[in-house]
This record gives sequence, structure tokens and C-alpha cells, in this order.
Amino acid sequence: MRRILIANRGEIAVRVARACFDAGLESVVSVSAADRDGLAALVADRAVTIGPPPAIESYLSIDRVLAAAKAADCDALHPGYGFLSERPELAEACEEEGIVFVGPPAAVMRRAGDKMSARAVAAENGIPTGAGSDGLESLEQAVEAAERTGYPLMLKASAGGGGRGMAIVNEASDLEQRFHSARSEAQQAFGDGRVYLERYVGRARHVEVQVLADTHGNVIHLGERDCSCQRRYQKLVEEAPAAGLDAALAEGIRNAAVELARALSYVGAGTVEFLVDTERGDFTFLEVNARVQVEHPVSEAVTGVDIVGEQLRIAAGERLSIEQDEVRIEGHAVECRINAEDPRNGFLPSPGTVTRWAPPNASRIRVDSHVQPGYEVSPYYDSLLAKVIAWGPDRAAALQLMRRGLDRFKVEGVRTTVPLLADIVAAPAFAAAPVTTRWLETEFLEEWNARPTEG
Amino acid sequence: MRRILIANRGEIAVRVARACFDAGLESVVSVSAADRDGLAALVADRAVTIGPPPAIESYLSIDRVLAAAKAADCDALHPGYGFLSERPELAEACEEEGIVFVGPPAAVMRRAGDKMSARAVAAENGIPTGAGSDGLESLEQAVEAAERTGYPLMLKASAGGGGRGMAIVNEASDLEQRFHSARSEAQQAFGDGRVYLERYVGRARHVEVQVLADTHGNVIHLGERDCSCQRRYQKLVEEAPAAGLDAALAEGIRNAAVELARALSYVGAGTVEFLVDTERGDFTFLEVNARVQVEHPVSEAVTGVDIVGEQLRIAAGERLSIEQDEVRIEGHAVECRINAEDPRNGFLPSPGTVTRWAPPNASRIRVDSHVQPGYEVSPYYDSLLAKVIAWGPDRAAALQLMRRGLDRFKVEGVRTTVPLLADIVAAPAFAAAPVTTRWLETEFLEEWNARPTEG
Amino acid sequence: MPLSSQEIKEILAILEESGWDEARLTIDDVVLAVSRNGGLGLEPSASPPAPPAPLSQAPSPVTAGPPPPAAPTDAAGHQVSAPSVGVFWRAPEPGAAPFVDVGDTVEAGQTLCIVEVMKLMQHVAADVAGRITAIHVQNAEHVEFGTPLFSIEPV
Amino acid sequence: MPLSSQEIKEILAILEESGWDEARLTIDDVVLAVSRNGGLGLEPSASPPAPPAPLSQAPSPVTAGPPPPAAPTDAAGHQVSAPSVGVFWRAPEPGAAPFVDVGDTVEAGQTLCIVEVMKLMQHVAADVAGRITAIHVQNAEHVEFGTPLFSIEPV
Repeated sequence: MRRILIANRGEIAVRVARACFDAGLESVVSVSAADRDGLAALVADRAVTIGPPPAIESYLSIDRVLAAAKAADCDALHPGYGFLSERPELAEACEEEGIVFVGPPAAVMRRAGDKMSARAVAAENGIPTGAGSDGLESLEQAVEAAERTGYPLMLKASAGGGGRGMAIVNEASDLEQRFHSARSEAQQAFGDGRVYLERYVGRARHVEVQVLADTHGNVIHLGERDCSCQRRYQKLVEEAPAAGLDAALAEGIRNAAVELARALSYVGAGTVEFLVDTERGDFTFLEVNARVQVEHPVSEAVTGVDIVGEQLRIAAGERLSIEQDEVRIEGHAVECRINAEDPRNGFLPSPGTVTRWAPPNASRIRVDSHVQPGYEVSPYYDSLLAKVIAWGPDRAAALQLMRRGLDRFKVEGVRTTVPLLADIVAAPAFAAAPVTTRWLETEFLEEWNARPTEG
Repeated sequence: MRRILIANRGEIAVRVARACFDAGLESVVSVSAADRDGLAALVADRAVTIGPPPAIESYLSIDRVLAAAKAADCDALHPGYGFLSERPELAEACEEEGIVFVGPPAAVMRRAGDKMSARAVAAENGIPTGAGSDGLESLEQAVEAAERTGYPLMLKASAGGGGRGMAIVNEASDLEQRFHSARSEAQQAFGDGRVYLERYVGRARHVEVQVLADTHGNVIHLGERDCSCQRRYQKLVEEAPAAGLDAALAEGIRNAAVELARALSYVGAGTVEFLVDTERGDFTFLEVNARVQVEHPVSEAVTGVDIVGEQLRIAAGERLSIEQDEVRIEGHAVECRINAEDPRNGFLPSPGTVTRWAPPNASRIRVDSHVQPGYEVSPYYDSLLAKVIAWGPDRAAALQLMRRGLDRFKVEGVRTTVPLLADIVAAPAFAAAPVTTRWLETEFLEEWNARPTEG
Repeated sequence: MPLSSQEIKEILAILEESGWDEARLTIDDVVLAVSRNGGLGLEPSASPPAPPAPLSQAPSPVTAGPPPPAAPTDAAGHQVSAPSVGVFWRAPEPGAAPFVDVGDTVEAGQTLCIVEVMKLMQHVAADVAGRITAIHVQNAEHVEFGTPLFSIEPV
Repeated sequence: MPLSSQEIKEILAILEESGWDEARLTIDDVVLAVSRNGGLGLEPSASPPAPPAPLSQAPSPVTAGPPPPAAPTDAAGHQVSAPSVGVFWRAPEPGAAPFVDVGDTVEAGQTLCIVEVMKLMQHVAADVAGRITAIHVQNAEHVEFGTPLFSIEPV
């Protein structure tokens, strides 16, 4: 490997370019016309403009991304997260063109990425998948599975993610309507109308395990992250490790993730997501994310392992730089996602020009971002401006540092989630106990929206 | 200590604000109207505009800086480097106002800062000061001292620095003219016409030792730096440790620095500068810099000690966080000073607006800067835009990393020293051997200026 | 739209007769800015970095494929730019005659070249009628989105 | 739309007969800005951060001390600003009558207040003759360089 095409934009493109520099590799970023002058284009060794701003004609075009790789004579391709990162077709096309894909092989990605096939592999390996169903072909199958599972239950799209095609069904009388709408939503969103159902856990935590697997059969985990602080299935705050998790339970989750990765013959960096039922104290497997994740820096902060660097090593056919028994989880890390959204106004995206930009400047705070003063928040892409990661010797210290950092984060020109996040990490309920996936929406935000606004 | 006034601007103001944040202290930066919207004003907790852009009515005004400290209710003041940082009057005024001065007490600053008194203390403590003279009152004294010392010799201003009031005298017939012009230059520059002379070392290295001294009598050093790569006595590239220095010689220099600091009852962070005669393999004391220095990050990079953080601890009356036997020098660090100057055109300052700004983004490269896109390089202040610090396991690795980083440093809108620095760190002569203080001007630049320019 | 074109004309006339060197009038979304004696910086420079390559500011071309080619009119005449990253082919197949040559007259809608994106052949058509005055890229060269391909002198 | 084109014309004519080199008129969403003899800084500053306090663009004051007071002319009339960080004193000494009060008429050069910088008393003088229409800072308050102190309606 000599030269990597970074087929992404924003902060992750900057992050991957940094990892390439660290590894002594050249980097080329494929950009849309909207990002031609962006920070990713500046920090990479070269930028290739592949199309106009709309993602469908740029970041989502496998052909154009590959054409850029060939035009710039790249021998490898890093897809980042989102966009094409979990499209087995890209991995396949790379293989055909003799370009190393930094991620799992297409076949592994298919097995891991399809929720039902991943659940089946998990179940075969004795990993709890929750009382659930196989793919539901008809309302009759759904009724039967629902009776077996019991209410409340949750419908999910087999091909899906991000909350689309998902529905909570509280009682039998709701099932028919919810089943049909989930199917059509899944069909629309993913071109695949298959849905399945599982027990709905009211007081749940979202806990996920970072795994790394090389081509020599080494599979390790870097501990788990808690991403329960969500709004509409979008993560706002992530942490490592998961606070207050029973040690045996944490160990069980970590081991399950490694076992599943082995069973899937996984290669690369990946995340195994679990739902932890805080009332019963058990966990069920949710899905595998076959790519680097937005929240990977919290795991880096507590382990010192450079996850993107390991991705490059794995892709180059090298061994992982660290073995499981060398992995130490030290202290606690919290990440906040700074979005150009107005949390006081239904999280409406806030496009515009960033006129001032001064993220916190501190030894124990890391800021991953592609934003500089003058940056145009484009309506074409998601609204993530920066990730702020604070590390402390314990959770209280990390949260306090994050609060101090966010209080000093100066952004002008667009509205952001900074004030909301500052209030979340300072909330007594958030500090006192691990929150569940519904805390933010059903408890915190209702109270927060009622607070008088300043300025 | 609760709230620090940062009486400076530019990258060091940003650096001190970071250290304040790390220490849990509030920071207020006193700014001129030119810097009201600068990064230092944004990263500090507050900015107080003290005067118009000219430094004499802002950064050089003790009264205004103190008035800002009082207006913002600060209980301590950090002077940075340059400007008022070595003015005993400021330390005194702080004392009178009950404000903790982050630096040595006025009396110590006077003793350490006056070159002749510092030389006298050094000589008393058996530290070589070179064959030199006391303050020269008349031409007769100068002739006598010159005969005792031998030619070539160097005249220096007692109160001076930065090359003003300095002159090389090659033979007796030049002495009279050089003596008078050095005196009048010193008088003009420092309001103090005293000069002294010392043996002139043709093949010399500038080696300096970072010391830290607390109020409990602990004095340690963080090893030495080599700052021989100079042009007109201005440092361009600095390194830690000093490469290729005989171990016993290095040990002698480090110990001399600590002894001198003890003898001066020094308190705070300081630097003891030495001249190393590479032909004779010995060293002589030059002067003490009673403040944090521009090049402090290279010492931080190889020791892991936060020098500005230690300054704050010392000022708060705490003990140093580290003892001498815990200090480890690991690997090698290089710093390049990025100035808004045109090295192809006599290093003419290049004011203007920085339209693009993308410093290298790498794990082992640190960038200290106050610049963002849109920054106006003001004609009122010095032209330092950024310091780039590269760390490697050895000198070759650090230089190579620096070269790669500088090659990817993208600046537009003003001319900078980046291309020159990239060529310096890649020069075989620079990589092969430690250079002397005259290498850059008399060897490298002559050849470099003759190279055809690109773009 | 708070001002009629008639009103704008009248305002312009008044401004022109006046002694001002610069004027800027903003009404809701309407911005009217005029200056004489050289552009003085009335217009706020939008954001620090200026785009290095011209971006589309021409009327939407009717003939191009899905991605509209950037087609600014500059000193070199009207330009047709690459609609995508890819490889530039002047002829429909190897060995065939090129679609067009410098000096040729073309109709709007006439194919000028192919930009190949991973075996996908995108025909790039002229969006104005005119005479080809320059071909900026060599056959088989890689191009990016927005790379100027042809200059056309409209007729 | 608060202004008709007829009204704009009238305003332009009035402005033109006036002696100003620059003018900027904002009414709700309508902004009208004109200048002659070269655009000074009429347009919102090109670079991202806009200064939070008004900066000098007035003719150099002849009466002020070493640091020129910022004295822009705005809707509130002519302004006299602090020449330095310091403490604002309305009277020559504690208990004495203030130098000036709202409504007073002042001559150019007349002392308006003292800004004390660490025992150094800087007398701040009016740079135009006129009537004091506002005093923006309380006695004994801390001020910064550029803090507006007085508004004066020139006579």
C-alpha cells in the first residue's frame, strides 16, 4: 500500500488523512465540488473533484469514487463511515480493480451487515439475540411471532438502520397497521421490505464493542462504549467504557463480540452492538457495523490504540499492533457530536457560513473536525461539524472537563448543538447514573425545552 | 490563584490560555484593538481591549496591562515572552497590586537578566564565562581587555539581546570604531550603553538548558536545546536534545545551568544559554532568559513535562510536579518557526490576510498557532505565525517527519518561511552533523538563494 | 419581489447621475450594488478561500447528461466542462475519427466527446451552437468534475 | 417593504447634497449604503469576525491625548470613546461636580471625563462641539479601549 483514496468527506476524511500521514502513506480525497476547498482537500496530499455537490452524483457514486482512485493511481481505498462504507458492491468493485478496500471483504460485509443473517450467526454461537422472529413475510407470520414474543415488541427493518422501518408495538390491536407501515417504510428506505420483530426493552442501554480483526486470525476487542444518549436513534453523546455495568455482564458482552467476529470470519475494524436490559441485567445482540464508527475516538482515548491506524495495518496485511492482553482501559472518555442544528427548534439543520470557530483548546480534549472560519455548512450533507472528546481519570472528571470545554466552544454563524450538549453532560441525572436510550427524549429534552432560553 | 491575565498575544497567548484551562484556572487576555477578534481572545475566557494596535500603547504598557488585570479581577498575570516579560518593573508593580506574577521576583529577574551581573554570579560559582571583560567604561579599558582576551573578539551590550549592540572585532585596528558604535547602538536600543567583550568563537553552537525552580528550593533541568540554526541572531530551527554533544560536556552544561539557577535563587521557568566551542569541546555561559521561551515545546516533547503548567504551579506556590531523577529525555524533537516573511526577498515581512491555513495534521506533530483562515498579519507585531514541532524516536526520524509535515503545510495569502524551513531540515549538512551558529547565513542561505525558485 | 424592474431602472438612473462612487441597495433578497472607478470591494468577499476552478454560473444547459457541465463564459469563449471525474475520449472508439476538431462548427446538443467513468460512457454535448476554438485536454487523459474540455465561440 | 422607490430616490438626493463621504441606511430589511472617493469600510468587514465595538473612522481628533479616541458617527450622534483601558471618572475628584452632564453644550477640546490607568489620569476631551446626548458608562466603572463614553450631537 502506497496511496489511499479517501472516499468520504468532513471530519472522518480529515481523520483518515491524518492516519495516512502517520503511517507514511499518501492520501487522495475524492470530493464533490462543494468540498473542493475544504480542510480534507487541504490536509490530504491531493483532492480529486468527482462530481457536483449532491451526494448521489459524488460521494454515493461507486463508479466515480473508483474513477478517482484510478485517476490518482491509488492502490487502496478507505470508505470512512456512512456514504458507501457498508456497500459490499464497493468492496467487490475494488477487488476487481486491484484496489485494496480498507474494510471487510464483500462476503463478510454481506454476512455481517444483513441484520437477520448476523442474528442467525449470533444465535448459532450461543449469543443472546432476544426473543425475536425471523424475517416476516406476512401479517399472519407477524401475529404468530408476536404472540410467541409477547408485548411490547419492536418491528425492525432487516436491511435497515437509523430508525427507518422501526416501530414499537404496544398491544396486539396495533400490530396490523404498524406491520404494514414498517414494511413500506423499509421498502422505501432500503429497497428491501423485510422486517422482523423482537421483544421491546423499555429501560435499555445501547452498548457496543469495538473489535479489530486482522488477516492472520487475530481478533481483539477494545472494550465497550455506551451510546444510550440518543434522539430518534441518532447518538448525541458516547462514552467508553460503559459506566456502572456489572463486571461479569461487561465481560460477557466483550467476549460475545469477539466470538461473533470470529464466527463471521470478520476482518477489519468493526462494532458489535448490543441492547442491555437494565432491569433484567442481561444483553441481546443487535447488529454489526462493518466500518469505523463516528464514536471510535472514545475507545482510542481509553486504550491508546489508533483504530484508523490499525485499519490501515490490517488492510496492508500486517498483524494488529497490539494483543488482547496488552489492551488496558484507562480512565473514562466522553464524546459529544457538534451538529449544525438548532436544538431549540426541532433540531432543524442550520446551514450557513461559520464566521467564528474556536473549539476548546486543552490537553485532555480532542477535537475532530473539518471546520474552519469561513466554512459553509452545506445543505447537501449531514450536519456534523465536530466531535469533542474529553478524557478524565474517571467519568465525573471527564464529564466536568467536557462541560468546561463546551462552555468555551465559540461558534458563530450557524446554530449548533453545543448549548444542549453542555446541559446534557452537566445534568445531575446524566452524571448520577447511566441513562437509558429513552432518557434524552422522554425526560431530559422535555424539561430542557421548557427552560427559558438565553440569548 | 483563580484567574490569570495573559499579558501577551499570538501563539503564546493561546498556549498560556490552554495551560490555564488545563489547570482549572480562568484566563483573561489583554488585547490591542488589532487582536480583539483573534484566536487568543476566543480561547481565553475573556478579552479586555487595552489600547490601539501599536504595542507601545497596548502590549508594552505596564499601566494598561495592570489596569486590565484589575478590571477583570485577575489575581495573577502571565507575561508570555517578549513584550513586558523581562521587565522587573512589571513584576514589581504586580507585587504592589497584590497580583501574582508568573515569573521570577523582580530582584531575581534583575540579577539574572543583566548579563554582567549574571556573568559575575556564574564566575563566582566556577561556571566558565569565557575570557571576557567586565563592563567597559572607556576605550582605554576596552583596549586593555582586548589585549588580555586576544582577537577575534566580540562586543556585546550588557542590557541587550537580539543582536543589537553586538559586533565582531577581528583585529586591533577595528576596535575603536566598533566600540563606539556598539555603545551608541546599545544606548539607543536599551537605554543602557554598557558593553563588554569576550572571546569570539568562530565555530560555535548555541546550546541552552531549560530549568524549572519552585519556591520550595527545588531546581531541575529538562535537558538542553540546540538553537544554532540562526539568521541574524534570530532562531529558525530548534532541537532537543543537542545532537552529537559529548555526554560529559552535556552533563557539565546541564549541571552548570542548575547551579547557576540555585546561585541566583531563581524561581520559575528559565533558560540558561551557553556557547559551545565545537573545536575545543568546551562551553561558556552566555545569559539567562528569565521567562518561558518560544522554543519550550521541544523540551516538552522529549520530556513530557508541561513547562507552562509548571510555571502556573510554581506561581501558585506549589512544588514542581516532577523531580530531577524522574526526568527522562526520550527521542528527539525539532521546532520550526513559521514566520510571515519572504525568505526569497531578504526576509521582508509579508503582511496581509491569510486566506488558506492548513498546518500538518499528524499524531507526532504539534502546531502552536493563533492563526485561522481570515487572520490579518499585522504590521504592528512580530511575524511569527506558528511553531511546528515534530517528535521522532531519533533525530533522523524527527527531521524526516518535519520535512513531510512542512511539505504539506498549506498557507495562502502571505509569504512564509515554510519552503525555506522544509529545505533546511532536508539539507544533508543539517542532517549529517550539528551545525554551528554561522552555518545558516554563511553556508546554507548563500547556496539556497542561488537555487532556482519554483512557483 | 419588492421592486419592479421599472423602479430598479429609475433607481439606477438616479444613482448614475449622482456623484457616488459606490452604492449598495438591499431590499429583502434583492441586492443592487454599483460602483465606478474600478471595483472597490463593495461586495463582501464571501468566504476566505476562493474556488480554484470556475464553477457553473451559466444558464442550465439543456443538452448535458445528468450532471450539468460547468459552462462559464470567459475570455476564451463559452466553455464545456467535464460532468464527472473520468477519462476523456475524443472519439466514439479507438481508431475512429474524433467527434469534433478545433475549427469545427457544432450545433447545440451535438456530442463533443465521451467521459468514461468505470466503463460507463457519458456523452458530453455542446450546450450552445458555435465554433470550437480550443480543446483543453488530451485524448485518454483523466479529468475531474469541472475540468474545462472545450471552448466554443457562440454563433 | 417599508420604502417605495420614490422615497429611496428622495433619500439619495438628500444624502448626495450632504457632505458625507459614506452613508449607510438600514430600515428593517432595507439597507442603503453609499460612498464616494473610494470605499472605506462601509460594507460589513470582509473577514469573518466583525469587531464588536465601533472602531475609529472619524477624522483624527485634534484634542484627544496620545491614543486617539474611537469616535464613529452613528444613529446616536457623534461618539467619544475610551482612549485606554481604565476606570471612568465623571468628576475631577471624588465629591466634585461632574465635568459634564446630559444636555450640556461642550466646546471641542473641553474635558468630558477622566480615564484612570493605574493612577495615571487621562483627561478625555470632546473632539467636536455639540450637545451631550448620552453618557454610556457609570462613574467608577471599568472601561476598555474603544468603549463608547459619550454621545454628542454636533452643533
